Amino acid sequence: MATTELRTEEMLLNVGPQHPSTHGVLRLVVKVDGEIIREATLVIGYLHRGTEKLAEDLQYTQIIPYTDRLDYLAAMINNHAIVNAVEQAMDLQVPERAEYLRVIVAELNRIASHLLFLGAYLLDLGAMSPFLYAFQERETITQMFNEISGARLTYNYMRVGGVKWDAPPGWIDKVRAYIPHFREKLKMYHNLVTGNEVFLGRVKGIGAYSQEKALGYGLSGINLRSTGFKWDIRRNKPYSIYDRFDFDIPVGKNGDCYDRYICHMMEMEESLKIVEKAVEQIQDGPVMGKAPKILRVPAGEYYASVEGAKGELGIYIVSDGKDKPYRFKLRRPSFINLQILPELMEGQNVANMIAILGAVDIVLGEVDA
Amino acid sequence: MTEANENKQTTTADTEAAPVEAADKPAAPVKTAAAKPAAAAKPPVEESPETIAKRAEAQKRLDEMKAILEDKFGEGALEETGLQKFQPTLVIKPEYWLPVVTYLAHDESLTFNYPECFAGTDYPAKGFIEVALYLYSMSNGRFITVKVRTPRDNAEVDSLCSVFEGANWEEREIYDLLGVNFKGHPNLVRIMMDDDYKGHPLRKDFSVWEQQ
Amino acid sequence: MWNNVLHWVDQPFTSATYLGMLLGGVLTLAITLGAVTYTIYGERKIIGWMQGRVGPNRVGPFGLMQSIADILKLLIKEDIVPAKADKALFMIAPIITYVPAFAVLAVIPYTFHHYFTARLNIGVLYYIALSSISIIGIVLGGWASNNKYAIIGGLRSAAQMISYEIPLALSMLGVVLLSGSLDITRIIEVQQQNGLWNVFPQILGFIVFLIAATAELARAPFDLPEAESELVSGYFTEYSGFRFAFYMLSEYVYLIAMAGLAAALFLGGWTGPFGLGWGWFWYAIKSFLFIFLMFWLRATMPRARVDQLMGFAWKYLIPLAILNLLISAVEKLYWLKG
Amino acid sequence: MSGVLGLLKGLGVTLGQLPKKKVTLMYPDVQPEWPDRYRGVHKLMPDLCIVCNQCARICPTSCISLSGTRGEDRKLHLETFDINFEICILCDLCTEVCPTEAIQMTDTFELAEYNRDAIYKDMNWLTENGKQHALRKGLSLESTEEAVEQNNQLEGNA
Repeated sequence: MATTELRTEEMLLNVGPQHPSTHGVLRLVVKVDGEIIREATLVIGYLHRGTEKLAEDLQYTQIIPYTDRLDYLAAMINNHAIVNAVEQAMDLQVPERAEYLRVIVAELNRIASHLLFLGAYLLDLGAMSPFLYAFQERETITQMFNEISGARLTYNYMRVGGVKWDAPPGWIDKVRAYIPHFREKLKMYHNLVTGNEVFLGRVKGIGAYSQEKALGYGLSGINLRSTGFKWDIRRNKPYSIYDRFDFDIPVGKNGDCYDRYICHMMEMEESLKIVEKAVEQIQDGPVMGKAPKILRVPAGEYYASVEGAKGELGIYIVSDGKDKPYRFKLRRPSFINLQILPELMEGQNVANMIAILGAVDIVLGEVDA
Repeated sequence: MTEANENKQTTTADTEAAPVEAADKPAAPVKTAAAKPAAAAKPPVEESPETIAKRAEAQKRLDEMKAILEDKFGEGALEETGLQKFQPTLVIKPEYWLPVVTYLAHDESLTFNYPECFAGTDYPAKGFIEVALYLYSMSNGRFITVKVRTPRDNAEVDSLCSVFEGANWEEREIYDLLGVNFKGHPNLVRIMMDDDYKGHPLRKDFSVWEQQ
Repeated sequence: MWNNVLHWVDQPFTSATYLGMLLGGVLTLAITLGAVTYTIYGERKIIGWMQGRVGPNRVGPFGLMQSIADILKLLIKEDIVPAKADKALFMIAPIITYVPAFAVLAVIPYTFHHYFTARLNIGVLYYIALSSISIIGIVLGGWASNNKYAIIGGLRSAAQMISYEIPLALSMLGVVLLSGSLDITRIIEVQQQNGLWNVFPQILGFIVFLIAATAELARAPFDLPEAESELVSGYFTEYSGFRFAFYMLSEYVYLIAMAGLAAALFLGGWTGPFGLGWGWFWYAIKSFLFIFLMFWLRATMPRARVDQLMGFAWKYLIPLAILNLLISAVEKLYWLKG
Repeated sequence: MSGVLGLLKGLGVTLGQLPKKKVTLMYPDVQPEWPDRYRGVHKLMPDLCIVCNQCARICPTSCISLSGTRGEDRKLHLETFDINFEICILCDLCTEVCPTEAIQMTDTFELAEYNRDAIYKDMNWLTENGKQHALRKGLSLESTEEAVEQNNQLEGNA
């Protein structure tokens, strides 16, 4: 008997751009040895629309609808990012009520985005129901946004200097009533998912990375916080009126998929707290401040960021004093967070690949811009 | 807003290249620098004391950083310094780009270990492409912008992949959209556009019609 | 004459019994297909309800014709065979999977009288032996498709089903030991005589059986072979039309057969409470409970990972099943002497 | 043991949902109810348009094209007005800048057509869409001024 080793062959598996769980049009080329991944390469750009180039030919107001289409799951926060950047550059004052409305919609949108993460992630892991439960709640938020902004996904709600519309009558009460309702639902999600042994087995200790690694990769948002690093733009570089609210920044410990999951869940609670405070404090008043009709950012370079649903969403504007930006660069958190994937996937099996990819929580609209 | 930008302004205006040697000059008094561009747009706005204090603080930081870097790398390392709004900005000479950023990231008293934003901008009027890197120091909570300039034809900058892993895709994006070659990059291929795409879309002289 | 047709199993081979066999086969197939159709419908409805949806509701009243429409659609679809596939194997694989799935139904005693089913004195063995043939069809289908997802799915299911057959068989052994027979009808009769369903003395065995059966049927949380978020559709990624329908059918036929087996081995088969008649009715109820459990699990559970799954079978289930066998032996000695 | 408890809790959640009220909207039979601000397909009131071209200029995707002629009263009158819904993103900027509110959004959202040309909508279609919208919302069609007023009230920004 020859005692030669069993000859195995590596196989090149092309996952995506059309694949059930690549969250859009991400393409992964993985070299697998059986089920173990030896090397993973990411191919992106299938959804590249050249937003940065387009923005160079657009006035600042016209860019706002384009930002809706970056992270289309949290378009309010994208709106907030650009209006915040332009306002900071132009030193514009925003009326109180507008600030409160912005914070309310942004935090509700964060909840909606995290809900989608919860649903989609569990769907990736093979559980169907959380997806539909999450969408039921997301639908309520979407409906509220529909009432205030007239759209369900691409809100185009904020304007430089304020917001487009005041809240319709009764809207604030609806938000107020939603908070206790959603707290109940969060408990339900915890019952359904967090205690599930099969789920824990899939996510605990999977895809862990260290704090140094996360910083070196420039990760932000929950991907950075899951390693235990307390870094939240709302707290560390306060913008809008976030310094008026008292909220915790949930952090993880090990930087694994479980920590990322639990941070999402806890952040929903914190966002709820902010919304609760905001609907308490909101006063009547104008929603649009004094802003010139044609916005001209003074010449110079500006960078301002907000805490997006996926991480630090930054806007870098180079202006030459005209009504259109000279250069408009978006620091897209999904794009930067995605980079760490190949490293995490090495040596994992195919099932973990999906678990890791889902936990990083990316939106391809934002990755490809 | 400050001198660096002011210089850009003037150079854009008279299109003549030759970036002014800002590093040699002391930073201009804060107040006048701030007032000038504002005056161009609309009547000067009354600045609040906080803004002035904040700007003075930023200027102090900038001078500090400048001193540290000049001390370490000599006077020639910096091309220009200035404030953008409240952000200390240092333009570094291409040959010092990699060592300066490595030093900023790894030096124990500085530890600018978090790359926040990586952006490239094309300035055809001034004849260079600028790569800006926003750095944050997690240990002492400071922000800084470092920049490097490279001529438009045959644009080349040292890659920062050895310092920040996260620079990899950002540099690929800048290469793809602006055509800057990053020396020492492990995998410098297009990231957004097709592999056989010609031209670099974010360059100001790019035209879609030339594609066909 | 009719006696011969209905009770063909116990009669000598004549034209009447032959007719009975033929009729029985066709009728069982028709009933099974009907049951599968409405199992699929039921699954979609129940899971839909659990998720706040209404489920199928377009075709026919309450969407009752939905599954029939789906099957019709599958049957009239173009039969696509990938160019690089191994054609012969690709075509034959679904049949290899389906035939044993249907054949195992022969020993499931829906009623005491065994209309159209066989009273086999090695029924349990027959079930286990035949059901393992299906794995060959699945692996072949995965391999012959010449698709990477399909081959991973095929190999996963081979590993999974072979692993879980052991605890499944071991958990049945406890029941066999208690009743002293491999004949499924006899097993039910013993339960009837004792007035005690096997689920009580065999509670550990029942749990092992449930878990192993879920894995054997490749249903959530053990639906790895077709894990759609990883492997698109696993071994039948490349299948379409009626070949796909064959795979689907065998999956659901197995579900029904396994439900019947669970009802027979652990839940007293056709015996109703208080000695009530209507054996087939109680049998249907018990089978439905098992099927409902599968749907319920599917609505709740995420999917396990492949290495966890294998580890679970070998590290926990098999030792547990062996422990159960030991307990059964003790019970047989001191408690249930019948 | 806690693991089993966790599983049972999860099973309890799904079972608890079984009898709850379903949330599915039976779409083609039951139409969704859109709020008054809903940004659907535009409607146009040609009498109000002063051909100032502001909508065409603000449009981020340049999907609006219009032309007008100077009438006897020395005012511009609308002659053609087209919106290319292939590229329109329904962002509502055009209605925001319109000084006379000649163009507004309705709650029409079904735009599916069999060819691309068909979703290039002209003035007549947009006006007709406005009439349909008014019928659905119970708005008066008597005068255009009244219609504008009513629309403003609906949107809560009167």
